[in-house]
Amino acid sequence: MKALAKTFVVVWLALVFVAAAIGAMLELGPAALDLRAPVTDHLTDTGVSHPVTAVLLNYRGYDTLLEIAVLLLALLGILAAGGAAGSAAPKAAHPMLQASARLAAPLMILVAVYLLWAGAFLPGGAFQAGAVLAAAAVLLHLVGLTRGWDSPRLRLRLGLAGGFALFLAVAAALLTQGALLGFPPAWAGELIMLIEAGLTVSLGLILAGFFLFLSRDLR
Amino acid sequence: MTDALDWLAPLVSLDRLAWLDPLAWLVVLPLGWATLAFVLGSGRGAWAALAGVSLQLWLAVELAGTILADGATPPVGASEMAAHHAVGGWGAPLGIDLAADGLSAAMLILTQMVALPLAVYARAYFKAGDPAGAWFWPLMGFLIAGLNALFVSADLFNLYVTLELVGLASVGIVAAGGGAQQLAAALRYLFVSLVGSGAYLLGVALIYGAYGTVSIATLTPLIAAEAPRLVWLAAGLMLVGLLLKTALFPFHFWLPPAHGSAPAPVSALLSALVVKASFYLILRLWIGPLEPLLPAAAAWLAALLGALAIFWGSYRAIRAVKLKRLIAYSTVAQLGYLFLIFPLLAQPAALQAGVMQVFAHGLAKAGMFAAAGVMIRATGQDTVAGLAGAVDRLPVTLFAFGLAGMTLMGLPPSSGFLAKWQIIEAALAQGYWIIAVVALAGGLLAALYVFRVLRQAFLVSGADVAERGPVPAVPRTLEWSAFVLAAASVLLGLRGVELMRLLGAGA
Amino acid sequence: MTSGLLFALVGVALFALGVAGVVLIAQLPRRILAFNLMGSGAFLVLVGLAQRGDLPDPVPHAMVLTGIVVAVAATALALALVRRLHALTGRLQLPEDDGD
Amino acid sequence: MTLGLAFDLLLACALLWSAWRTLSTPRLDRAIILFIAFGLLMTIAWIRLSAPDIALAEAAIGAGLTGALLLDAYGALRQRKRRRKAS
Repeated sequence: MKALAKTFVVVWLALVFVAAAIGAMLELGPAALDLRAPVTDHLTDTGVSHPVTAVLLNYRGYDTLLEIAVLLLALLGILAAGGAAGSAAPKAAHPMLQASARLAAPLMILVAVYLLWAGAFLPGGAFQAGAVLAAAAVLLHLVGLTRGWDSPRLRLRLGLAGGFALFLAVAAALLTQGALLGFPPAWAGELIMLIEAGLTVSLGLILAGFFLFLSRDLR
Repeated sequence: MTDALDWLAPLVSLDRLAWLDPLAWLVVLPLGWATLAFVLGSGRGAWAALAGVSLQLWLAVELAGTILADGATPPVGASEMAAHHAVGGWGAPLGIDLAADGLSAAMLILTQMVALPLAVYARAYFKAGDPAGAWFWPLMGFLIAGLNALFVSADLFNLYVTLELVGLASVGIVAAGGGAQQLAAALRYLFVSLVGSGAYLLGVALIYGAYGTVSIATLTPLIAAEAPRLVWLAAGLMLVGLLLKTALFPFHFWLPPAHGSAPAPVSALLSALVVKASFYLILRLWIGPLEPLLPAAAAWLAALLGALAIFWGSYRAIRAVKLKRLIAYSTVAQLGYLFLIFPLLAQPAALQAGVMQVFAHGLAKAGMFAAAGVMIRATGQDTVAGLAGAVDRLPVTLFAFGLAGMTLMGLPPSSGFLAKWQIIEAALAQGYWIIAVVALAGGLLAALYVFRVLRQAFLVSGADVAERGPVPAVPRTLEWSAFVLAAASVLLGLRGVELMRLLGAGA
Repeated sequence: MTSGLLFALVGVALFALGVAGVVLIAQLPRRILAFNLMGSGAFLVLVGLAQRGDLPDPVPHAMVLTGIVVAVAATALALALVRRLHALTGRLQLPEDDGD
Repeated sequence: MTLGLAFDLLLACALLWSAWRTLSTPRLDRAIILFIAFGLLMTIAWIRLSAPDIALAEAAIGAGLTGALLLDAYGALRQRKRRRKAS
């Protein structure tokens, strides 16, 4: 009975909210400010020519810095939540599958490098590239070519945190020169590419870690 | 000779160290030592944390000093803030701005002030190889970084990211190395946290849609000039989401299990600081950009919920069987006080009272949870009944618990007294005697649950203690860091003037 | 009506559906799905409402990219906790909290 | 009514329907598949909103990675349940 009342109240509230929001949205006039013009006006100073990448890594690069911290934090939470030690020994898949995975993995790394490079002027960038790298690592694990990760050794920890550490180091170095993440226009392109390259590797490892650390409890 | 020492001058004076902008470094430093602690590996990084938090405390005090020294400081809540840093050099609305006024500076000082003794405490609490402490230091680092980032951000979307940083870090340390009960508490907390920040995010999305910017300083005059209906909806979404995270009655259901089942240093961090972060944001929006939208009824609704929180939280604390549950329910009650100030905000004294209560409760509750951790270690059980006769073995800890209790009850000369007295004074000055009555009643109820614990420890004979076998030794560091926190909560009452000045700066 | 406004309206409905799901559904993996629907709804509003005049705006695009990454981080953490809870208790629901 | 808007309306209905079914379908594995389908529909929506960056991220992370995480978790849960029954 109580559950039914709760359902009724929640559904009713949700419907009222949707109706009110839709009504308010339909009568909304034009926005007071338009950031499209300033984004394009300063684009030459950002070091990249793709506006979304410029916002993501230069204008609002601070959001992105904290967002990578969130990702690293989620991985830390997964590690801290624990589970039985000892990595899962994966079942070896059919040799044909293994062979095709062996073939696909380097191709996926190539795709990741392309996505990273293209991000400067086309849709793409570190996140998409990192996701492809992670997919390659997970694929190798699924066909039984690599083991799940148990507790991260120093080298893996460096890889997981390296991209973020590099980003933070660049941000701090620029802070001593004036502003946090205040890229000088002459160097912005190179610095952003450096940060994105570091992030791609670390993001690939972190996203892969979401699977490979969890395979611990899969025995 | 003086020339030879000239090079030292920039290291001493912040004014000449333009690159040492405390706003940005207060975020960069904890992120840095958190990453270092992660790379160092499981269970390591305590020293990095201690050094980092000490430096941050110095930076926060410096920041407060610059704000106080600046005579022409605009009042708290104005869109123009005393300290300011344009990230990326762009400036709002294109870039993200960091900004701080007296309110942010006060929150920053409290955060580092609570974190430092707790770091000392946690180092002694988590023995080597304890799974709950394996990744405590990097998690704590990210938590502190998130809190600091939240207190200095002047951008609504950036604030969303900091909220998520704080939320996920808190869930991570609650879950760390835990059993089923702790995991369940962490999950419940996670869902609440995600729904809360989700509602906040939708509010931000609607605001961006309506005005085309998320910079608080840019938005404030725009909202004051014209607010379409959608913006009211956005304000409601943001505030409800944040209230959920602050655990205001009736959204408090997740707090007692989360704060009650985590290890003691974690409970202390969560109760003292994390719930205050979302409260700070509510206050910041309430006296800032959303001010023109909020009718008096909204302030009274907040105060009503605050009053209900005081009564319900105290009632549950008085009846609690477990010691940490008792303290967690006391947090629910003490958070209620923070919302009593909303109908009084016309007077600057109300804001001062609210922040004083944030400090009083932050320090006292951190001390109380730390003391409870010692008691649980020493008695081997998390119950009030198990404390019988504890006074013989843990005099320092019980003294600490008593001091913290004094602050919660609001006895002079503690900071809790100062906070409650100011609330009552502001209420009576504006003719709202009902708020004064609630504040007084809350103090009496707090006395009931604090004395319940003390009575058990002091007056009930611990005759059965011998039967439980040898008593485990508790490191002295634990007892004394709990004591430092509790004593600070009382002593702050004697030094409250500086804090008041910080909040009244320019007003 | 432009595509931007239309998808913003859909976003509001998705958000409400997601929140209702998180609040009402007891099965934990399903609640994680609901949370993701809620997030997608908010993202659609952020982008859609900003370009109700049909001109794309790169600022909310970047914000949504940030938001998607935060959402996947939260999802991964939530799933890890659910799996751990299931390993310990064999259940996919939160045990009732007795409040004490 | 233009062809583009008609397509958008169809897409909007498909989004809402798949979201609803994700939460209401009784079987968990079905729900996860429906959620992945929802993610792919979102990808199309992002393309319609001229946001190719988000479309890429949604396909790779939103639908791809999240979907894979969910399926992985589902597999692990089922395996454990089966083992629990066997012992």
